[in-house]
Amino acid sequence: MRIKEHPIIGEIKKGRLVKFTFDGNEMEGYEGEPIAAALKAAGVMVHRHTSKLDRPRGIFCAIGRCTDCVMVVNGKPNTRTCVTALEEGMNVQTQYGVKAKEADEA
Amino acid sequence: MKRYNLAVIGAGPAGLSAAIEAKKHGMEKVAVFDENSRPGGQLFKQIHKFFGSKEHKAKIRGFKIGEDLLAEAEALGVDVHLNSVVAGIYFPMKRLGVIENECLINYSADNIIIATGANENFIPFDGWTLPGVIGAGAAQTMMNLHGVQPGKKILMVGSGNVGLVVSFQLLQAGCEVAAVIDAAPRVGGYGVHASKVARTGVPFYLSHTVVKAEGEDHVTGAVIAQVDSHFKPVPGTEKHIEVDTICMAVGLTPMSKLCSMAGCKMVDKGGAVPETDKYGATSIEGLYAAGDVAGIEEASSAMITGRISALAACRKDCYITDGEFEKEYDELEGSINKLRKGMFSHENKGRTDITKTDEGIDLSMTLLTKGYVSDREIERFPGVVKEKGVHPVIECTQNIPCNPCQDACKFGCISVGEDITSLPYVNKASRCTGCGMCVANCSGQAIFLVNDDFEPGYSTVTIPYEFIPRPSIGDKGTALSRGGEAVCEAEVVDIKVSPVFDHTALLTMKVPKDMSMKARFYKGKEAL
Amino acid sequence: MSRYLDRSADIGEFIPQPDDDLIICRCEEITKGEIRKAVHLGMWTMTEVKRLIRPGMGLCQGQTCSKHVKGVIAKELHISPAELDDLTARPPMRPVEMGVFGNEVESHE
Amino acid sequence: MSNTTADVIIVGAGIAGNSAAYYCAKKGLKVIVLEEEMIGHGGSSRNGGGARVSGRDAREMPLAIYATRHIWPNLKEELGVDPEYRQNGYLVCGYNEEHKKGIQNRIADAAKMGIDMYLLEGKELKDKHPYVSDHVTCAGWTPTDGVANPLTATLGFYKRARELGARFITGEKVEKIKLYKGRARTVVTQNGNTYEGGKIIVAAGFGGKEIIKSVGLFVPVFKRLIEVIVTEPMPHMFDNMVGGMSGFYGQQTVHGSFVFGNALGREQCFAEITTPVSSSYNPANICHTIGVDIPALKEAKIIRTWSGWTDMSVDGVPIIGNVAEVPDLIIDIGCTGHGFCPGPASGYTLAQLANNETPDVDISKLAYERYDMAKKQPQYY
Repeated sequence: MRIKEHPIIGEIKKGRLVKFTFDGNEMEGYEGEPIAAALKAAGVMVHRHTSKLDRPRGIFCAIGRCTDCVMVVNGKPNTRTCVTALEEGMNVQTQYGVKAKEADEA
Repeated sequence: MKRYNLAVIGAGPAGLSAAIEAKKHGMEKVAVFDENSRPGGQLFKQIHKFFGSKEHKAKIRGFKIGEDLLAEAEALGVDVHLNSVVAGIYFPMKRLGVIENECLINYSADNIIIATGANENFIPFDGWTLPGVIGAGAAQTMMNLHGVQPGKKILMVGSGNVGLVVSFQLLQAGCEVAAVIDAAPRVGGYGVHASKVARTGVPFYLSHTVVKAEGEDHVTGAVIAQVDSHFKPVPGTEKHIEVDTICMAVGLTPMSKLCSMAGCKMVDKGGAVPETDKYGATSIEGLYAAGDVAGIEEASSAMITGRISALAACRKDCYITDGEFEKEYDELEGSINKLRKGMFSHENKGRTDITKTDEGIDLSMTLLTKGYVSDREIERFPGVVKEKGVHPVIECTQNIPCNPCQDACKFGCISVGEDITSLPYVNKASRCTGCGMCVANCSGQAIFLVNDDFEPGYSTVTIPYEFIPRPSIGDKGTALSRGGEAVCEAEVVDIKVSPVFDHTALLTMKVPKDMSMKARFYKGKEAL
Repeated sequence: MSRYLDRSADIGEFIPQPDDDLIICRCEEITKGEIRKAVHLGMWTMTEVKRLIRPGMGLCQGQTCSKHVKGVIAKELHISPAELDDLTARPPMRPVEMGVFGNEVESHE
Repeated sequence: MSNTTADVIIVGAGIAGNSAAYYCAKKGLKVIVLEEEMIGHGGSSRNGGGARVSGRDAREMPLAIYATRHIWPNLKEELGVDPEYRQNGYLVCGYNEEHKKGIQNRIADAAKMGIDMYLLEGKELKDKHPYVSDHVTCAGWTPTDGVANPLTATLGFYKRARELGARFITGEKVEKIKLYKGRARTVVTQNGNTYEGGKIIVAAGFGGKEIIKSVGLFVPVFKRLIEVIVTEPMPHMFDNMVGGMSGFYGQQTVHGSFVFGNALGREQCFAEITTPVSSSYNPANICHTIGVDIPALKEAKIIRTWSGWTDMSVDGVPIIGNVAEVPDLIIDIGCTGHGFCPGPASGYTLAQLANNETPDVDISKLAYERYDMAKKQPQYY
């Protein structure tokens, strides 16, 4: 959930509200914020399923180090969503192993 | 190839301070590289007021310090490269391979200061890979930089300063903190940080560890258990806690990869750090390490070590004379030594046998095991006095390097003394005007104003309040004890907000007279 | 030169432990038990364990797990973690696209 | 025998040393392996993992052929460690007439040894290898070549040899060999220890040069830095090894990562550096070159670059075998950056020599004595 007003920081500066898709569903987020922040605000927890054990993963370090939060963004796998800025019209997909789910598997 | 007199890696407190210092001492071409889009390093997530004294920028909030440093660096003409990943450091060529603007750009430098800070530690446990298990740094990043709550209900693992500060920040962001746990038998961070969390009602479980994160797709709960003296969970002590997020604050490790990549001689200090002399010079000439990368401390000392390394580089390349260097170094050394004293100093790290303050007063054991000082224990500390009329009650019970309270009171009611780790004491409190500057300026939120002569049968207690919504005068709620238990009804009789208080509101509540030394937090009708 | 290690020295038998299934390396999903077994196969350095079964070889290059891997190996060898050398630090510090890395340009004054 | 005495002392725990230890142990010989660094520290673990026969000098082809026919295919079962050997072919890309000529020469060399290699061009090339760019106009294709994982292969031999009783000591730098009545017998280490063996095998990469010098032999080898990039795991693109006449070589591993190296030509100037460091040039160059030939790889993210030494011999092929001048000394040096694939066959052969057997593989052309100026073998210079 987004923090509307903060006792110390006050209003948190954000870019303009833009639309993007997550696994085909339209979502909204602020331009320039990390993709992970937009997803978190929308309640998305699972960013990917691992290659070997098919386990869910999400945000862990949030600063681009652990690489747990990677997803397929605009077709590119292993994109660190916690440090990749959201852009209008982005296609964000849950990553399964090193790929997004094919349309016929979905 | 572009060559800098000084290239600094990392635009955090150490890096920015280093660049500023180098510029001030005549280096012409100075650059700072940082992988983030926003400089300042961890400072921008630090929304609390800093400790130390005036020279350490005490009572100023971390992000403000970051903004000031950046403005100064830019005004001096430091070349700040943002979104620039130093991908590699190449010796003996003294070259940086930097990824910026979708290119690999090589820069060389006469001197390099590595100020890359630290990485968070984590502890593995059953289910620690589930979404919802995060680092404390991640929580800070999400809420303080991006304005998104990391979760609704959070278990904090770790009671060091990071765990305590982040717990409080979570509360400020409107999240619920279910508990703070630590495998150690004692709270690791400053007691004042613990107290401000405990008084809101957050329970502390020391000698406890998290044994399992529950949930299928994401965290739906946690199981904690008591540990024995070998930190092994004791069977049968498991406790289920309903949370959606488990936040780990279990220490930091220097992010020293670039140092070892460059070929510095490394030593193990709870993680590999480059071997340095007292100026931060590594085994490679012209290569320095400053801030947490050279050994974990905190932002205030990082700023000083950054400056020292820059000065050393300036001396090496003859921007300043040996004499000038010695003079400035002595001053900085004096300044950093003030921070490195007290029971939380490096040499005391991990000690569990300290039982008395430097003044010889028995430490509060309740504070160390539950996060707050008990009503009985608080009486023995020098800041706690009973006076006529309004007066400060300083619940600062450990030797931490901090003295803004001393400067805050224009009327000389509060003294810390030369040694900034000494406990503050109240003198001539009769001169207290109730202005509240001490309450607002105390970085530990440990000062309260008590007036036992408010009206017959009632006292007032003024507390620092950094939450929203702010209650209004006339609101009625509950007063909580230091341990976060409801003790009596309370009525808000004053709420003061002022730019000089810097976002700390002073909330004055009316409580029954016998509660004035018990009531330490106000809880409105709607929960926090 | 590396530290003298006689790989025939007796480190005892591999004894299964209840938390052997615990994931240590998150990127490559390597468990504590797998690391312990590798030590008993003769992998007595961080690098050998990494090369045989991959902890620290994933996307984050050991930034999250190194400390734990080291701890597990040290315990199995009955030595202090400080006696084990860290993995060699190599560029790049963060994953970088080949297209970007190959796009080398000269910096100018 | 004391615990510092063995039938065979092997200096160097790379792929040749480890496999030699394994084959010796299998023959029932008592073996001690001494290694300055850790297991597989040198070139054996630092290469592209190509298991190819094509494109080699005819003198070393027998070893490579023996390895790919008789050793690599069975290693997984034999060692109990998967060396990830896959015999899925090797594509070498070219984009001009000179490259095409080079490929045709390789095809001719291969044919002489009974190895099938073809020239691919135009539509056939694009159909079979759609990942190469239009820039690539011709390619050599050797279906029997393959790839393996240098890390697990090298460690696998160690693991198995150790299980069979070979004693490995790491952090034990051999400084010299001492003679006993004119025969190689003892090695002395920097730590001051001595080890005695009926045979001494020196398979220590460039480091072997100094050791061999201690008994008055000079091998004409120098060291060269190689650098390789490793990417994140990516969706499957190809199973075969891919190289370019422009100099790069590499594979997509079973884990999905791409591993690529390249020869840039300035590697030798780094020889004065004591520890191999990654340069700021080479990985960039590798990426650039590969981006031209395989454009889809531009999006693959590099997670690691690494570097290491290779021991180059002046005539480009290794020096392997007994040394006539110093009985009981067996050397394996100068593998010149392509010793990984034949490595196990070298080890197999070294073990046969150590056991006084006649080797199955013809290594006569790799002898140290070929550098004897009196012999004059101009075709090799």
